[in-house]
Amino acid sequence: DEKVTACLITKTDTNPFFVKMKEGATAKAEELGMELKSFAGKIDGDHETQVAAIETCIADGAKGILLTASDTSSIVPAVQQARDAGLVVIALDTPLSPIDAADATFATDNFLAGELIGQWAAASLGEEAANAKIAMLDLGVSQPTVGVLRDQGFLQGFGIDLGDPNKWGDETDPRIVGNDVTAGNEEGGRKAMENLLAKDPMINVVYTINEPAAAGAYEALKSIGRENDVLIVSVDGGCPGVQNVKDGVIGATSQQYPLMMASLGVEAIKKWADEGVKPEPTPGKAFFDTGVALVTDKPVKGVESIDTTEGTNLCWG
Amino acid sequence: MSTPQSYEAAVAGSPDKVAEFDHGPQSFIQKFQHALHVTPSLVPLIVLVMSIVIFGLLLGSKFFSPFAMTLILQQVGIVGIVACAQSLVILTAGIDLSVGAIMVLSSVVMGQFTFRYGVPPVMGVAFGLLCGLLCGYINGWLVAKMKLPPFIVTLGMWQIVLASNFLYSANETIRSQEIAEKAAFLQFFGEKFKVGGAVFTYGVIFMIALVLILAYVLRHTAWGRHVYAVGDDKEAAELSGVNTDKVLISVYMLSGLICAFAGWALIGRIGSVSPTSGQLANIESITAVVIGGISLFGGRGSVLGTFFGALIVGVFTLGLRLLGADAQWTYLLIGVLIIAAVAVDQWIRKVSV
Amino acid sequence: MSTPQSYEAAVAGSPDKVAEFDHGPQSFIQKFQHALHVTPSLVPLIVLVMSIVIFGLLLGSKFFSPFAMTLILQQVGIVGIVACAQSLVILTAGIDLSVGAIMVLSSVVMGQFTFRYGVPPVMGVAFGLLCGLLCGYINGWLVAKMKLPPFIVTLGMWQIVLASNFLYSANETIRSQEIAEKAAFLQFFGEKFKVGGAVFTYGVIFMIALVLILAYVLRHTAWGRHVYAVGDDKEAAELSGVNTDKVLISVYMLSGLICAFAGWALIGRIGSVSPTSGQLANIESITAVVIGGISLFGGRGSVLGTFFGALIVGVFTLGLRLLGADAQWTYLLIGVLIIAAVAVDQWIRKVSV
Amino acid sequence: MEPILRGRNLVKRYGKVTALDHCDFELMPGEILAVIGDNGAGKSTLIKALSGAVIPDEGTVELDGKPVNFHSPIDAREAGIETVYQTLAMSPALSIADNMFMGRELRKPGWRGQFLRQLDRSRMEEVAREKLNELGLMTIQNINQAVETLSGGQRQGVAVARAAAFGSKVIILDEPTAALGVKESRRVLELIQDVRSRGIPIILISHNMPHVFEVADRIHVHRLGKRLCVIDPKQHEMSDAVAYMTGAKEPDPELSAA
Amino acid sequence: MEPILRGRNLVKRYGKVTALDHCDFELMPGEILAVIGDNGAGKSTLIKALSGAVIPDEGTVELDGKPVNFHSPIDAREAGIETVYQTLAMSPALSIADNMFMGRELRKPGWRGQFLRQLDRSRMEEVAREKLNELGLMTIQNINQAVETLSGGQRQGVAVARAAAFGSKVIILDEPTAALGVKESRRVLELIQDVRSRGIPIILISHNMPHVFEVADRIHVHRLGKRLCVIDPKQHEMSDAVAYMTGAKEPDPELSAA
Ligand SMILES: Nc1ncnc2c1ncn2[C@@H]1O[C@H](COP(=O)(O)OP(=O)(O)OP(=O)(O)O)[C@@H](O)[C@H]1O
Ligand SMILES: Nc1ncnc2c1ncn2[C@@H]1O[C@H](COP(=O)(O)OP(=O)(O)OP(=O)(O)O)[C@@H](O)[C@H]1O
Ligand SMILES: O[C@@H]1[C@H](O)[C@H](O)CO[C@H]1O
Ligand SMILES: [Mg+2]
Ligand SMILES: [Mg+2]
Repeated sequence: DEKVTACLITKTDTNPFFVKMKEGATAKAEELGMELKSFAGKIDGDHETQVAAIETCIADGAKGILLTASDTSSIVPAVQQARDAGLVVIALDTPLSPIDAADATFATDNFLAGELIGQWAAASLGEEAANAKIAMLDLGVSQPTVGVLRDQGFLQGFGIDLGDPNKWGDETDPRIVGNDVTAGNEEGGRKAMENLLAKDPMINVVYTINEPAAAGAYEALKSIGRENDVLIVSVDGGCPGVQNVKDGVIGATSQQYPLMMASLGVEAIKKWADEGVKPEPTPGKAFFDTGVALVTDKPVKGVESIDTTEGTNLCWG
Repeated sequence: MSTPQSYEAAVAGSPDKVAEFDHGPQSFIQKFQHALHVTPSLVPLIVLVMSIVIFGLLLGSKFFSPFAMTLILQQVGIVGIVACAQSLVILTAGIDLSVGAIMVLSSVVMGQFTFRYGVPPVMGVAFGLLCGLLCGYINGWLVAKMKLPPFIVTLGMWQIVLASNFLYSANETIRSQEIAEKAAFLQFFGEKFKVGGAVFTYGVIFMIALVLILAYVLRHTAWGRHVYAVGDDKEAAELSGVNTDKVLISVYMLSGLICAFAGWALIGRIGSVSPTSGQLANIESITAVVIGGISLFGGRGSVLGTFFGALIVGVFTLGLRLLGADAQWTYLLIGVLIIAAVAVDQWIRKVSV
Repeated sequence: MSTPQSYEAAVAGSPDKVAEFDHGPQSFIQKFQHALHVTPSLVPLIVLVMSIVIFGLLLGSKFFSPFAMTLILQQVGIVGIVACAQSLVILTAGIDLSVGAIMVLSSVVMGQFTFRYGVPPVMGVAFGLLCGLLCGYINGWLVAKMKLPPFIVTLGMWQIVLASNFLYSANETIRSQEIAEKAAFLQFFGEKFKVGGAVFTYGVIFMIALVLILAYVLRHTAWGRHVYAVGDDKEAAELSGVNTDKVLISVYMLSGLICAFAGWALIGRIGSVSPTSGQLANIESITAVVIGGISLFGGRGSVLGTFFGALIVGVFTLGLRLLGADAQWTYLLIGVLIIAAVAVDQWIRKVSV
Repeated sequence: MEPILRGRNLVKRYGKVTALDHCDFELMPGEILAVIGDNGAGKSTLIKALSGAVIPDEGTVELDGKPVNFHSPIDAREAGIETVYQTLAMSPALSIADNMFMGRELRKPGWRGQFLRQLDRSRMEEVAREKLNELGLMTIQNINQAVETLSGGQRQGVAVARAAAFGSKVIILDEPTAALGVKESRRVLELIQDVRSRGIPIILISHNMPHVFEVADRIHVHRLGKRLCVIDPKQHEMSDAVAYMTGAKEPDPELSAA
Repeated sequence: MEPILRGRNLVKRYGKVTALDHCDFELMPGEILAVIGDNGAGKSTLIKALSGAVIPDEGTVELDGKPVNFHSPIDAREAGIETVYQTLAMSPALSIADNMFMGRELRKPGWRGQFLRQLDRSRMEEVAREKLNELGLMTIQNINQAVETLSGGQRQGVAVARAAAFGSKVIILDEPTAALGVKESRRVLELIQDVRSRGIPIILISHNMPHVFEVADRIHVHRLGKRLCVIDPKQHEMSDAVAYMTGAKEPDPELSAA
């Protein structure tokens, strides 16, 4: 009884988001009687390990690969190699560039995720949005694409003119106090927030790349007693993140659904192995949109959202 | 017994003075160089004061305020503590690449023991400290007893401890709010108090106390002298009666323990317990040590220097950010700073006293 | 002129033989230990063969196939090339923490010169190689002329070069498709050819050729002997007529050049030019060197050992993954492997020949 | 009379080299015993085995007739055996006082010493200066000077002074004058005689025959890893000693039994 | 007769220490010139200044009457000056042959040497063995043995043999017998006389007065960083030399002028 083998390749295996993704894939694979092998880079941006992982999956005789690419265009030749070898390759969370380099993509629209929190923040401030002082807490100096998409989405949603939409930090709007990098963790979030507060202590809107960075930023604000008069927005919607929305740490977060991405992906590989059929994208889009929802307990007009109770039910589902 | 050979008797009547040479006129530069030579932590102190003054002039009260100054202290708090551990190891002519990993694993143990196994927070902290001590012991044992190079031992342990950290924690973060509610003791080092505009945390106080205690111990106790002796020339220390194995193991254990304290302080600083923290602690702590003037060859330098070194990096980072330089330029300048610091150090070392 | 002192004349008639001691019976272990002692690359070779055999038995043809074997070669290609550069530097008792940064910057220069400034791809590659050479020269100059410790110099250069890389490239990736279309020469090292089930790339061929050439040069040319002499005892080499500054600068320049070639091979391997690649090249290259049995104190070991070291890591990584081990368990085991490799090495060194 | 320090049947192998080959050794109370032999004969290894710096593969060491098991130089020092090794064993960056008291530092009296474990620097400096002066060995201006700033001769002097100051049972000197000039060598020889006059026995390794014959009470001739014979410098010529140690002449059988 | 090697007014400072203090120096063709002096007098610094290992702060060096500017030991070697430094200067992990030819390796004849720059190992080993045998200095079994596996005396022998084999103009030996036993020292002295008989002048630094008086043609007495006087061993007693160098006696003014 040759079990169907599927591979899951994530950016890292230390970010809770990918841990969830792996959980979802493992559960689904077990349910369908498949074997799942998971791989990950050592750090975010560790592209070479992902290439090696694809090769390993080919050598292993896997039927398909689920991939969240660290470098969306560099990975394409390796993906092509896998497809040539008869594997189905499905991009999760992060679309490849070009998007059709993968057989299918199950992802959140990261720009949209950013846009939602931007719109929410602007609407929450109302008139005051014109005088906002915004801190942008980004991922890392290498400006990875997810980070850029969320950052630029947020600014667009907030109503700020973008410079080059492929990079952050080139906007001229005086409402932006500054950009700093967080490495996507609490430590970096706190330090970056402190740096920007030293630059301008009157910051009242904080965009964060993800919820750990948001938690760190909150600690920095708390230490100067401003935790209650600053809006923090973030992306991910992980269970701890939604809890933080409930606790008032984060004002709103855009929730994505990694577990869903993973289980849909595993199913698709099974289908490919059994019937030779590839999945179809969401009508009208180039990818299968697993959806994004704004989670907040302070809904605003004009921006659709769910509350934290629902968010908790769905968190990373 | 025969008598001395005749020609040797001619020595009698030779002057008893040690040879003294004509020094020639000494320039101010030479005298200054000499002063720096005898007090190694003076260089980083001067650089620190100068950089504070320069950024103060450029940025005014935004930078030169009790708030900003104490903010720098808070920002270098964790690195400062870890750099103390690193200093000890480097003084013995070693290097510890596992400091960051030990710090994180210890903080994760504190959190998980408290929340997963439900032990009282104080006990959780105790287990975390024990974990750091144990990691340090393994490092020390491999270095002292197996005689393996510290670079390799701690390179291996780095990977082992970090992987254990991820495996054990299952990458789960314990949230700040939860800790505050159920185990505030874990966040002890994050508590703050104000003195005018200055904001201090217990973590900062701990770092300063640690620096002072280590400076005292290294200078004024036999163990401290032995640490220097081992770093200076291990074999010589051994032959002249120092139990070098014991000294080395105790240094690595103390280093592990200090890293565990850094892990505790980390919980205070970021509020939560997060297994992905501390990835840059190695490089940052070595940078502080090097800028602080401790020789990588061991046996020379002081922990005060390390403290100043950590502050210099903190001042540059905040100062440059306030001036509007972006993160990449800051990294570039810190790179230049590292090389420049050691070049200056080398120049000072040239003096023979 | 006087005659020798009377008692010294008694030397006449003393046997001319060098003292020889009774060796006692030699066990097989001792003989084996001795063989390993005289051929340092034998240990990693044995470990390599054994690990291939064990994984082959466990995994069968999935692992023990021309395809999988050549896949390992491809996977260790970049690290293998960089580890050659690292070996050279470590043989001189240095260390190069900037290899990864130089590799990436060089590949970015190749890409940007071709696409941003529109020079022909061949010239783009030439500028990239020149860039690596220049970075290496700066390292070498600081180490040789300014007499700064290599660890610090390359720690600083690492940050400087990496920051320059991000600043210069503006974090832009040049896409594979674009390169294939307009400047396929940049991807030269990625081209493949098959021999039966085995798949080779020019990058792999380059790595193997580089290893063989370096092994020849280090063993059979004067420059190679001088590299060992400098690592063994720099001052002694200097006094016995080696131009140590020139040797050091040439080693760091060659290291930079090899890293630039690695950058070119990197474009071949990943297809695109990506400024975020290669962040782990430092640690991975040092790991290969260490497992390959080159002493971090310089002057001992061979570049063949490094090659085997890189392959061992490749075999373990692929083997463990095919066995279904989790990535973190792999890292943990590599950590253990590093320590074990050096412990074995230390045991072998104990033998006095 | 019983030997104060005795080695029986000592063996030490380094890989293929047998540095000590079933070697016996005896030091009598109050004597200066010279150990002579070719380069590589195993003299340094012998005294390392006696002083705990090397653990012999076979054989036993006895102090005052009782077997001892030194695992490190520290054990030997605690038993009152002080050694000046051929390589001197000093920490270059530390001061003269630090080096003299390395491993036996004095602590401040009272709570500062007991609880804070604070070193009594001024006392250590005082004692160090006293010892150096007492031995009339040298004129060192600053007792806090780092050892690396001393000349080779001065360093040798500090090492010898340290041993002389702390050795209560036995003092071992391994080629203490090898790098020294005429004047400096004489001082060390005077010091050796001075120490002996305090009743402390000394083992002196040296290649300088005139010096050996000048100060030694007995001479242990070492050859090919073992004791070849013991001779009395008053009854033998230097040329005999040289002929024995280089293998040019065989000693009388009764000498070897001695 | 013109001096073959001459130093004028040489000055070298190390921080506060003036190791060479306006020192003059002269070596005549074909002679053995001994340099004696207390520890720290500046003897090693003097010969380092002459052999390019140290660049003097002031003063000039002349070879065959022509001023030379050595920037490194390599320059001096190319001019035919070979030096055995006090610290021996060998690469422990490399073989005897490698060490002997360090910096002047022989390449294979033909294209392999010219294009592949391949070393001629067998030729180098042959020459090395020949040189060692020719000098009758030692019985080394394996010319490919690493230097670290040799005894101190053997190492010293290789260093001296290297200098003797390649020195065409001047050979400088800094305390070549300091760590050697009686037998080994004699061999080195014989070698020195052997080299001189080939017409090559030698500078010998030594603290061993009997050896100095045995082989030297002239003796340069060094004190406090400068040449105090030059004496003829046939016209002076050892005790004079010792008294001068230690400062117990002032030399006659005419000696100092020599
Ligand atoms: N640590 C060591 N490792 C290997 N061999 C050693 C070691 N120490 C000594 N030997 C060898 O043991 C032998 C005896 O050495 P030892 O140093 O005892 O000689 P010695 O009589 O003191 O000579 P010298 O007069 O040159 O000091 C020599 O052949 C030496 O090479
Ligand atoms: N590299 C150096 N740095 C600082 N001082 C030095 C250095 N080399 C020599 N000196 C100092 O210069 C002086 C002369 O030293 P030198 O080695 O020339 O003496 P020497 O006559 O050869 O002595 P010895 O007989 O002990 O070998 C000494 O005081 C010494 O400490
Ligand atoms: O792309 C991923 C996910 O979207 C998640 O937010 C974790 O960080 C990013 O790297
Ligand atoms: Mg000896
Ligand atoms: Mg000298």
